[in-house]
Amino acid sequence: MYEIRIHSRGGQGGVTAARLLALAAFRDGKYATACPFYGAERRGAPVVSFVRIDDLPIKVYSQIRSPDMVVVLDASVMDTVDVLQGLKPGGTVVINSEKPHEFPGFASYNVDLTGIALAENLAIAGTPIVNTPFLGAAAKLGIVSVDSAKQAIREMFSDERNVKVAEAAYEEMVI
Amino acid sequence: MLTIATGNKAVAAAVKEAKPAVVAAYPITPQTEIIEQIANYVATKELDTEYIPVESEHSAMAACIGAAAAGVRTFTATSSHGLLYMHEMVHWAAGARLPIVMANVNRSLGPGWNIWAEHTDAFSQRDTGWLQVFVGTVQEAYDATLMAFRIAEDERVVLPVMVNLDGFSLSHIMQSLETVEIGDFIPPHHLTHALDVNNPMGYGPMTGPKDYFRFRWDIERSIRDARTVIQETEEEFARRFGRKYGPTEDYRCEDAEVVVVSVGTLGKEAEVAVDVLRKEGVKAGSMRLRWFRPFPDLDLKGREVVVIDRDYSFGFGGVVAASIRAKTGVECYNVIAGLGGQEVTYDDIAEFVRTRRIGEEMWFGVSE
Amino acid sequence: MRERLALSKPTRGACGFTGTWREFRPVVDREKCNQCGICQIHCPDGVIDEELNIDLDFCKGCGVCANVCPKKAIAMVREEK
Amino acid sequence: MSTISEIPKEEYLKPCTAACAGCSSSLCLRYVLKAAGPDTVLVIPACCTSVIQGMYPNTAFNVPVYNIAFAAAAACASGMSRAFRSQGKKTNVIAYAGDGGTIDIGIQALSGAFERGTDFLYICYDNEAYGNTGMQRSGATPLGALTTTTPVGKTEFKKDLDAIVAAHNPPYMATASSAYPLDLYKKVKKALSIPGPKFIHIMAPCPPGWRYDSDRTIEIGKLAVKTGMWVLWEREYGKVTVSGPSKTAMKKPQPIDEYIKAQGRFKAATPAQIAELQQAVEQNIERIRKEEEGIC
Repeated sequence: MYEIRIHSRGGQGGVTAARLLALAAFRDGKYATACPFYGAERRGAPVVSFVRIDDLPIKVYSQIRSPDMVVVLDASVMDTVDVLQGLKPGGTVVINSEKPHEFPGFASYNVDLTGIALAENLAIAGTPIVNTPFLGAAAKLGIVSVDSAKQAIREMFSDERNVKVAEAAYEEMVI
Repeated sequence: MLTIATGNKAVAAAVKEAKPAVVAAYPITPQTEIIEQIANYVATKELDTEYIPVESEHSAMAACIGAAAAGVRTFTATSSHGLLYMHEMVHWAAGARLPIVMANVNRSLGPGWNIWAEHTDAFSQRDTGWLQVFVGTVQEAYDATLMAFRIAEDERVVLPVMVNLDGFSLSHIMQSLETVEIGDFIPPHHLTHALDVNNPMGYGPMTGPKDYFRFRWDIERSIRDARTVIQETEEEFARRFGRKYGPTEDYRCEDAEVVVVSVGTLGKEAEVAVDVLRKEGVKAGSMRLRWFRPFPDLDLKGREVVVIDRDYSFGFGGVVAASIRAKTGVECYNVIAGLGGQEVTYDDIAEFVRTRRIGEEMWFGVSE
Repeated sequence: MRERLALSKPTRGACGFTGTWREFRPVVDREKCNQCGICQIHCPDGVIDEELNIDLDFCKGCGVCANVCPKKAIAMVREEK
Repeated sequence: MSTISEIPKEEYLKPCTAACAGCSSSLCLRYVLKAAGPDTVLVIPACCTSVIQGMYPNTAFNVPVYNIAFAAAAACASGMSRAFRSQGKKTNVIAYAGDGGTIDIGIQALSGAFERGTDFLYICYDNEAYGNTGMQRSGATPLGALTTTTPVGKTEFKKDLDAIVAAHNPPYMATASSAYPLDLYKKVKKALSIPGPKFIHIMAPCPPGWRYDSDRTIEIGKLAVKTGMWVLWEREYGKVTVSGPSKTAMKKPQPIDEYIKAQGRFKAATPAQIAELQQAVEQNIERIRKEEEGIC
């Protein structure tokens, strides 16, 4: 079972990122669950959501304690949240950032999802959409296939720019 | 069709398939997504229903009662305080013998405010005359909602059915969902005592003790008959759609020496705990209680039983444990866990089994 | 078929012969009565018919008819019990 | 005003209800049902009418009656109306509730049903207390009145239900009185000819509760109108019209003393309270006059 924890801020679409990723994995023919940790979140507050992907049905409902991958959709949450908590040794960190971040013992990747969204003028109520471009990054890392990533985005959003930003993130992220 | 959906969306999708003529509901976290989705179906004309956005849960159930009395299929959804606010009408719906279907997204009760999963809300309605089923997966939320309409409306039952799913841990999780075309699985709605202006009668008037008693007995008789109807419905569902359900979901119970009994999503997590324990050589099994009313016959004789209650009856004990003791005479280790959305992992459940003390009660994370 | 719910049927005398409640009986003086029908309109229980006959099986003896009669043609006479 | 000849002869209350002798509510129901006809369902919350229909297995009411919990009449009627309309039925849905079930415990459901534009008629028969349970104070009980829970007389004014309902701007609302059954008949007829939520507030004197002899039920009701304690009017699509009996009364209302003295429930009312009631009557008349003239 591959377990992913997504850190974001309320209103940034972290929950939707989890749902998109689960849907894409599901379209790859795998079992997947996406599970937001809901509190009384408000816009701007740090939030987490979870994705589990497996070849067998998933019976675990509790929160992910030791993820294989951590996704940080807003680098500023790292100021207050230990995003590496429980991350498996050798695990993966993906950060929405223009610059690389070093985490000894972990594989770290960065991609400017915000910049990609802004280039397409893709924003809701002034907040750049980073979850659909994130799916491109997830595809680049082989978590889901490119085709399923695009299909998942199209199932949830009608605006084709969402696919375009995912493609852009796929191209931009260096692995 | 195979898709991925939250528990809430699955319930709404089942409602769309069952086509109630009236849906009256009031939003409450974490149920809101169900009625938002139904409102969307109505707006996009995917569902032809009279959607009544009422001003309270008391009115939601009252409106369903009025509509059901007029002879149509009705649905509502609620949670927690909403369920408690409609409590009077929950009794009334069963007493009036109206086959209303309601989804209840299980959530704790304030104060303090807490929006996460707990079963005390539903168990506090156990004496209302409603049938109550608890589900463990998104798929089951969908399937149970479909079956609820058929069971409720069966002439041998004619009682309302409450489909319970855990707040957030099931209502908001995304899992795979296979939707079906029900065809004639749910027969056309027909209520023999629907309002008829050509045959005027007084519905539920003042009734003396002798007759009142007789009508109460008829509720009990019907809810006993419901066992047969549930079984037939679940068998027919399996024949048509390939998914089999029963009064409990048993996992590796055949040769189990210790059985974990639980309700809702904890029951799925318990299956993982059983796998862990089996690897350690413990002959463990999991029994997830699906139907709570009518309460099923449980075969627990000669086994050690660990009951996890995500609820509590103050001054008494866990509701499920108390029910099992009363119905089976079997003692158990009663773990109170998961209240207010407390995290309970399969490792925790395995530990409950390893450290079991039959006859005792333990509040997980609170009492040692 | 089982009766699931208390369903009551419209019945004459559903609440018994309410005429027995009466302490005073309305007696119409046909000489004074001008057949205006005001008593019939205002009878709370509708026990006065078109011909202004009072159904004493059900008349509760409230006296409204006597009170509203513009001709004072109805007297309330004590029932002998 | 309607004339006697146009009132249907059909009676939908079989002899006899279990109402108290001289009960104005059963008189009102006679005319409500004459106006509504047989294609009607009554929705009845806990109130005197839950008892006066009779006990299972018999009922004196010859239309379907749906009994429902105290706070739930308007919501139940809401669901019922939508269900009937979805089946293509034009059946009149009439919630018939007392003042307690309307003004106090039922007001949330009433407000919701009116806000949603439910196609139904809500009738509040107002005997200014919880009559069914032996006269406890309600929000409709007037200042100075004795009830079993206001043993020295109520110290607050009656709640202005009509202003609350009017705030929902229903297409039709009216006040009526059991003392003017033909006026009531006409108003129910008109209400049922209009789609959407309609409201009729009937003053319904109660012999045991108001402590007067049962034969005076009509007389007391008329006194209320003649003194201006109760004003008969209609509000159709926002336009207020004072009804016939109140037109005369409003020109030169009788002092309220006669109305007050006729009832035992006011025997503890102080002269100051009676003066306050008189003042309130005058203000109310003035307000309705202005509303009718379109000034406010």
